[in-house]
Amino acid sequence: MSDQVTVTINGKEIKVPEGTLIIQAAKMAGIDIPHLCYCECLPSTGSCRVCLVEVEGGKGLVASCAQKVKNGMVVDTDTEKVREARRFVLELILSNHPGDCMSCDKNGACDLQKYAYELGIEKTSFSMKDPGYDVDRSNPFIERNYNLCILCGRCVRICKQQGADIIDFVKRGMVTKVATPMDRPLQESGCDFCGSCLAVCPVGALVEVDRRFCGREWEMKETKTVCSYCGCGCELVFSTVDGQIMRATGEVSCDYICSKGRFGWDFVESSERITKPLIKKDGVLTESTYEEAIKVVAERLIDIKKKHGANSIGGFMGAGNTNEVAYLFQKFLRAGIGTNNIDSSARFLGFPALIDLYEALRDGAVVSMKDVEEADVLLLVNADLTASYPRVGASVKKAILNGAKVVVIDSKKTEISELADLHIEPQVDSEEFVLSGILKELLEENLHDEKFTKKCKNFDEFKKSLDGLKVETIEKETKTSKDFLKEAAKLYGEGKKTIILFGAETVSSQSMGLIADIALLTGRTKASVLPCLLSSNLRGTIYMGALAGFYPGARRANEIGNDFKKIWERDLPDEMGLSAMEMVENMGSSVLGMYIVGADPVAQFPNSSKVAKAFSSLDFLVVQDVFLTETAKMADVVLPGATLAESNGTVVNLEYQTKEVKAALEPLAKPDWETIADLSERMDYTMEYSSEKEIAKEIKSLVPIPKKIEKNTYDFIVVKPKKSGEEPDGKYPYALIVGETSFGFYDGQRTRNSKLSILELNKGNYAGFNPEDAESLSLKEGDAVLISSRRGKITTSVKMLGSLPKGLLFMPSCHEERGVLASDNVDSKLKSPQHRLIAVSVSKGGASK
Amino acid sequence: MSDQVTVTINGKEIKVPEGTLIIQAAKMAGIDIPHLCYCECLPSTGSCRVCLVEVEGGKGLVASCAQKVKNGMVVDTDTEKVREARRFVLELILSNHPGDCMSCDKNGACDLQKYAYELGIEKTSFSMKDPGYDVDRSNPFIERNYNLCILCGRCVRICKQQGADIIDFVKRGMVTKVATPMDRPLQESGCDFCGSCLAVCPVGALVEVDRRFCGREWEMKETKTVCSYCGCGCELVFSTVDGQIMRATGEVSCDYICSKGRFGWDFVESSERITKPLIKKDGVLTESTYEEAIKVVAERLIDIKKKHGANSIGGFMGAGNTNEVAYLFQKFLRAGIGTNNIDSSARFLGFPALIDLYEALRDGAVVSMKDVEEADVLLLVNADLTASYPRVGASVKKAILNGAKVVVIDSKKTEISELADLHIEPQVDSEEFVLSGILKELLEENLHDEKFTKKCKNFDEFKKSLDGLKVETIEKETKTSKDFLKEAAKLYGEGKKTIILFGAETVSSQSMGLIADIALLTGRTKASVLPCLLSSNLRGTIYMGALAGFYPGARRANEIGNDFKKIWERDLPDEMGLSAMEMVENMGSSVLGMYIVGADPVAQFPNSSKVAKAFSSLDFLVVQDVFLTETAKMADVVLPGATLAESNGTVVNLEYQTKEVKAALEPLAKPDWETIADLSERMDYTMEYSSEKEIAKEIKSLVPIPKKIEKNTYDFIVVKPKKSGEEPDGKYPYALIVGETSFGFYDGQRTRNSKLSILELNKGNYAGFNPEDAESLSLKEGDAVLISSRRGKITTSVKMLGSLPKGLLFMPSCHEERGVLASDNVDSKLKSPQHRLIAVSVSKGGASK
Amino acid sequence: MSANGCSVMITLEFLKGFTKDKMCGKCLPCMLGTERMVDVLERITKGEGEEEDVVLLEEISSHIIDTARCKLGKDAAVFIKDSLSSYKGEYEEHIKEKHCAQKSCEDILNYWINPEKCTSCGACKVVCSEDAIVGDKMIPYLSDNKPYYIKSKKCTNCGKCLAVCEVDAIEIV
Amino acid sequence: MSANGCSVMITLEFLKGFTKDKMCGKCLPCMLGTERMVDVLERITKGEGEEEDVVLLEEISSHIIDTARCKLGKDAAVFIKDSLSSYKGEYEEHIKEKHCAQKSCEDILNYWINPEKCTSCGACKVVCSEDAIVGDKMIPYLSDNKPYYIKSKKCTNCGKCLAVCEVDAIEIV
Repeated sequence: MSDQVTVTINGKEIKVPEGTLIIQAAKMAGIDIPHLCYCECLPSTGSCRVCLVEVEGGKGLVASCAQKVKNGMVVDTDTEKVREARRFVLELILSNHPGDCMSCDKNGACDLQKYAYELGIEKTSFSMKDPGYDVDRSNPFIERNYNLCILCGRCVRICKQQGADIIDFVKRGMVTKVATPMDRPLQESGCDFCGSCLAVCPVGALVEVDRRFCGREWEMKETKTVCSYCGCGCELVFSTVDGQIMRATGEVSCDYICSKGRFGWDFVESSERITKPLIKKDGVLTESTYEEAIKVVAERLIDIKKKHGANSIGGFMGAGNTNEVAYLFQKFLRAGIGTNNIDSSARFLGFPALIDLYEALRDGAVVSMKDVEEADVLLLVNADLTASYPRVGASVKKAILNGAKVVVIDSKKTEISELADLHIEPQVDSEEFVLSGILKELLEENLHDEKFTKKCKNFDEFKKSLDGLKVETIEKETKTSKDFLKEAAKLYGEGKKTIILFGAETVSSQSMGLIADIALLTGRTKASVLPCLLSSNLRGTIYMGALAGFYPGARRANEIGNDFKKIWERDLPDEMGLSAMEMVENMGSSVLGMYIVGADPVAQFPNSSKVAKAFSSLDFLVVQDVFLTETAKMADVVLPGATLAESNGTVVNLEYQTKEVKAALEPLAKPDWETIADLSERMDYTMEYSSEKEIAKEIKSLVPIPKKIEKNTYDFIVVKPKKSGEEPDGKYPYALIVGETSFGFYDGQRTRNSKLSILELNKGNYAGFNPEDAESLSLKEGDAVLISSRRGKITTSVKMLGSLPKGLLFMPSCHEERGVLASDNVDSKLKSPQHRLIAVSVSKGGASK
Repeated sequence: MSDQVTVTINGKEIKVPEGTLIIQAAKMAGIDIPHLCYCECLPSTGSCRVCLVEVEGGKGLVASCAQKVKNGMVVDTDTEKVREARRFVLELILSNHPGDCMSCDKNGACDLQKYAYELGIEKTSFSMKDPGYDVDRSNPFIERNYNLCILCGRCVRICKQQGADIIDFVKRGMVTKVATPMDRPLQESGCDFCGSCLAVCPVGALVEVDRRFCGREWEMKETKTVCSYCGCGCELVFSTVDGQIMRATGEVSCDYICSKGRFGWDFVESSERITKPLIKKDGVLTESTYEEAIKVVAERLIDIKKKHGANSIGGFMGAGNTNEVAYLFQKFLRAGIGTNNIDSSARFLGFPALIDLYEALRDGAVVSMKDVEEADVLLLVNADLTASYPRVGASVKKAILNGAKVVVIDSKKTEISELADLHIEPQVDSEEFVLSGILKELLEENLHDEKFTKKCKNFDEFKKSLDGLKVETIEKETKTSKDFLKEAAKLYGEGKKTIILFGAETVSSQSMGLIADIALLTGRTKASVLPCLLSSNLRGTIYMGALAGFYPGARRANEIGNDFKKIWERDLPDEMGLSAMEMVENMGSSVLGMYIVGADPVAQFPNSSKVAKAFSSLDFLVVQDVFLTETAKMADVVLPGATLAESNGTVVNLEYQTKEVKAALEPLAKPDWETIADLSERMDYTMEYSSEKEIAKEIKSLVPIPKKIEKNTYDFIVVKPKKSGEEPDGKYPYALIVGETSFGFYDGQRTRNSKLSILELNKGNYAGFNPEDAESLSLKEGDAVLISSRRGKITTSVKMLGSLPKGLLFMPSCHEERGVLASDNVDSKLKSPQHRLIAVSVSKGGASK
Repeated sequence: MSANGCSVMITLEFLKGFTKDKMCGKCLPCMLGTERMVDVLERITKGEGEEEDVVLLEEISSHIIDTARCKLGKDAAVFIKDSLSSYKGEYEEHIKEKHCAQKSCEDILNYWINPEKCTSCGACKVVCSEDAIVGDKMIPYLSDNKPYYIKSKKCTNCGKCLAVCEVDAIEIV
Repeated sequence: MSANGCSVMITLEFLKGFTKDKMCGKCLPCMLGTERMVDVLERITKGEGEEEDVVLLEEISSHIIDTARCKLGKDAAVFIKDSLSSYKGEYEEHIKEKHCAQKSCEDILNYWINPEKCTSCGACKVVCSEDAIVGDKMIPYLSDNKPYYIKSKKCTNCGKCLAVCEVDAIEIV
């Protein structure tokens, strides 16, 4: 703890740490000093002069946001002199603020207004000046009215700190203005639309477009819940008026939330939402009542079970539902239907990495985003953080501002790789060799923790295996000089607080092992890795047992005791249960009925034409979802689902923290758990819950809350590095990877139904080319192009991506036809598709969409 | 029920009663039509044109506040044409509204702002005009800024309807302004400061002075409770910011609340409040801790009881506490101490009338204020309604606007007598003769209900007694022609819905009997009278048994069964208990210890010098109150009390309705019930209540909620009219009455500590004289005058009161020395002082205060 | 001030008369709207009118016809509309050329001493309360004579000089 | 526009220079305050100043001295204060008499054609882009000659006529 000093503020004596700003010390003493340019999370500039105070013995007034306390300092924040100075500055600002609070949406939340009111300023005594700027209403996210701007510079500073750093003051004096380079609209300036500027603007200059004239500050109801996009699980506060979302913000104005969090919620209110159950009649999905739909589903499932046995039915769900829904869904299948055929998107989105990580290091190794911000060395493996898990990306940026060194391993350039100290750009799909190389260098440079490695039984075996791998092989496979690997090893090995970050869905099972080895070799068994997760409840979905082979609490399906039988009051099936791709394989033969919740296998699963064929051979398909997905279109019955913004319950984020989800809106349909429970009741398996809280209670009685368990003894993972994807060859000469983009998300279901989609070329339906590749193929931006793999072909648009190396193509994961090209080969152990790298051929032509 | 018509508004079909205005019909359909001049409780003027709508088939737009629905009418309230017209009108109004919402206290509650926002008006397209009026800040109640006035006329209309009718539009066109006659300040224009204008002003033209710059609309917390002044028990909503009251309003803006309700709450925040217990040490009241004070009181009371027996202790309380406090206080004395010596101000403030009324007619005869508004004939006996019970006064005014006939019996002029159809001004103190005369005339004119009177056993005896009273005697005693009595009898007898209103504390026991007789003679046993009560919980205090001779539930002290003993777990005393004046008589002899809660006997009781002497002879006096009253100054221990604004519980108003009291503020001290309970605990009589709700539960278990019980057989009250006051004679040639004034209240304890006091000459310390009397005594307004009665003399100021007849003097009840002159003669039956009329002599001189 | 034949001034005086006499003041659109039109017309007669002002007058009068409570206000608005369409040219002349052909709108006009007529008697300078007239009395045979002239920026067009000039040398231009 | 010896104009030009060159713009009181002073001074040089304007300038400069972040702004404010006290009379002349003795503040001044000097050549009328000059060319022996004059209310003091007049008949008064 730093040294304390004593200061007296308005007669109140308090002790604060040395180096505290006067304005902060006052806050600790419960005294708010008016301020406009100052913002807790940003560096002070002392420019607005509203926070002036008197310091005893000093001459003149002092900006309390710029001056630190000294021991024995006596401060007065509210003398007549201070008030007069403050009044002068506020009146000057008001003379340059030609707005009327009447119709300003910041009315009631405006700091300028608040301080003017508190000082009793009714009008400025100076002549009014109207800069006469045009209001920028050219994007549907942020309305920019610089006539109301008071030049406090908060937006400029926060854009530098956690945005894309695209705005700054331009010109001088009275014509000073905040602008993008060349004063272009935001959407043409590389803005990432995190909206941080919006959140810190103290006046009405920056306002959410969605809320303009839709409800005033005091009419808003606020609900704190969790974002439904990626696995960061950011806390969002939804402000609603009359049941309509007006805006989403962080809990505190400085909290970083990404474009999807801040602006991407509007899919919830999309007119494409399914609000009534649909039953297929004469081949056409027709609106029906909830009661009838439940009745039909129950009858058909009972019928199939009677004729073909419980194992002829399967269930599959997304990884974005609450724990309570995931738990209830698997309980319904296992105890209600009597089959272990239950799987989820978790299997496609990092389950292999998570299970390997757990085996190697246990959960104690997982850090928080706050830890990332405080680290001194970060090693990023295959993770385009700012696109895929933006909040983690923001934490890394903060770490960099704090002085952290960053090593990036990625075959393509990313926003973070551009800021990194070292960017290793290996040949695509050669990460395992890179990681093995780093391990070798760590040993060679004597950077390993000998005391620790001695305790590991298989260290010798591990070392021997590494010795067997030639440096030349590594250099050849990775097309990377070992000097870079040595530099990476030195940076990582010599760091004090080091963290390895990786995309759980983008690293191979073997890479995961090697990442664990790097941590182990340096004795970093605790707080050393952050697996980045794409889905809002990936870990919860696994932990709730919505995964073939695992019951709730990650209990293996063949090792469960009697407790499940007792509490569920049913005998339970003996089989391990079919995984997703196994179910697909058996559709039409042994699997005849499917129940899908919040997932779109037909579009998502690799080799989607084959998957669609399999689904069409089912006897009965019921889909419960918020949109009419490709899978839903094939269903016999479609039940409306609820979004996370309409749900209550819990989810677990990538920090392994459980977060509370609260409904900000009345659900358009029933909550998902109610639909499952009603169906179960109808099938004579009672599920009487009065609310999701009761489900949570049942879960708690069965399995402990997910917590970070630590391991006592560790073993190295002995790995022989290989390439896991499809290698390009003569027929399919290009490598294609699928990945996240800044404004698209996962299968695109949500972002496509959001205003965000305008920010992606063709709503994300494009393929990215290295400009040289494009040139050699005579392709120009926007051209139609035919891309073929061993599974199928699609026509899409060309986009130039300078971030790609030659020979590598990129397709957004939100591309509507992403499943067509991918391989459905599955990992024999974990049954997880290895669809990261796809060999494709490209030819110009086809009709561009 | 009136005929229904069907209308379609914005496509929505609804049925509404014929004669409904379009704007009202829309509201019934859940559609709010913007409006500024229209106000639900006021006649429409159709002047602002903001409520224009389209009516299908009609030509042009229609003001929906001025047009009634017709069957089959199709209305559109939100077409582009309507919006454009509305925008035009609003922009015109805005061009004449040179305020900035920034510092306007109506920001957030302003209708003009609301509609402008809803229509997206950011600025008026017309040139702005600033009338440049001076803002009237000359009174501490209402700030009037007519620059912001939009000339909607709501204030003008409501002032006519429920105020003093002192404002109107002056001048024409653009220089039109709302003003008092000659544009004088309100306080010089006869304004009664009911603040109704304030409540209906849709913009910031009229604002409470108290709230200016003290907190914005959305920062306010609202608490609905009951006014602590008179017995009307109006519901008040307190708006507080940071624990400070900003304003008091009615539940709905049109609700009438009087100046005391709206502005008189500030005594609660007076610096004169007692906030710490005081203990007399060496003759000086000294601040102490709560624990010590409770300990001292307990020890002294235990000591007195041990030495002199329980009956040497007595208790007295005001009639303004909650039911819960009243109940607990009498329980403490009866069960805790063991004495029935418990009495309250109720005995002085109408208990005799209430008990007589109950005997004669039961509670079923008591009407509500709403009934008054709907009556067609009202008979007022000795009740200066607008000064004493202003809400009743407002109801009578409303009745008059609705066409009711009013007969007033009062020796002096009142606001209502000026509006009445007949004002009988009898010789002072001769009401009993007037009422007897009316009875005679009712019989003579055959206006009695023969069918009913036949059922009354003693009708003949009653009639005989009346026959024995000569008309000449009546005319002589009342100095009133029998023609007036006949007219009164005819008006009352021929009325359809007739109500007799009287001041419970201003009519004699015999008058009460005669009032009952009038109702009986015309067969009006139900819903026929309204006893006006001065204290906020008079009836509740009586019903809770805080009255010698009565236990809770109005059970006679000598008739209680075992239930009290059982629930209170104590044996109870056998005596009836001493009434207030009896306790005073016995102080220093058999009564040695007193516990006073929320009352000031030394100043209030008649013949106060004698009372003060009696109190000074006590062994021990403890006073629990909010101010340091005359009695508290004599106390050995003073405990801080809580005001109603800081209390939770219930009270019963003059309509016999139970109303919920809720604390709008944290109490400055403990709630009164807690202090009583703590003291009781300390004296080994356990009172373990977690909140006032538990006390209420105990009360409920013992006695039924006060309800209106009806009687089956009725008897006339046979009365021989007499004069009950002190008759003026040679030595004391003037008659003096004590009564309420508009801005004073009761003992003045509260109003003296309120800004209201500036509205009364010398804070109410004056005597009123008929100008002719004053002239004959050579007295001018403000002169010092010496007034003597058989009890004592006081020096006070002269005020001219044209409302008084010659020979009658008036003294405000809030006069600090009101007790000095009054007679302490008590009614032998009810032990209630007969202090209405005092014979006094007057001489010029003495030092005026 | 007399309207003479200037349509703008006639309309302004009609409206002023309306607000003073006929207007009942019972509905806001008529009361506020006609006053706003007075503002606009005054602006025009002072040479401060802008082209949008004619549109504004059109709009206000149309809206008054739509929203006003009674016929009086509506009729007044109709009068304005008629004037606007019948005398479009005159409005334009006032607005664009800052000129009133009828010389009714004094505020647009300049007082000017015609040196051809001026006898340099100095009477005008004496009566000018704004000190807007400078110059010296004619002294015969002096070559550096300072003629009389009116500083228009100080002149308020009060007309006093006009009244005293015996040779009508002061002209309104 | 040149300041010559007019203290008001000198002060205005100093301040304008300050806002364009020295001012860093990093604190609002200096940035906004000096600009407001520019507004006030411009008003005064245009003859639109009011007596309170001097007080306003005093206040703003005092406040800037109290609240500004660095010495630059404070020094500028001190300069204004000094000018206000040293040249009080000149400020008053501009405000009360709408007159600039140094003839620096053109906007207060009137352009006037001195008929004694004017040769009625018409050159000025030709160059006037505001059509502010009327009159006819001299036709010898014609009695009803129309001399040239400037309609000040249309004149923008642009100076073109001044430049073309060969006999210096156009005077600033």
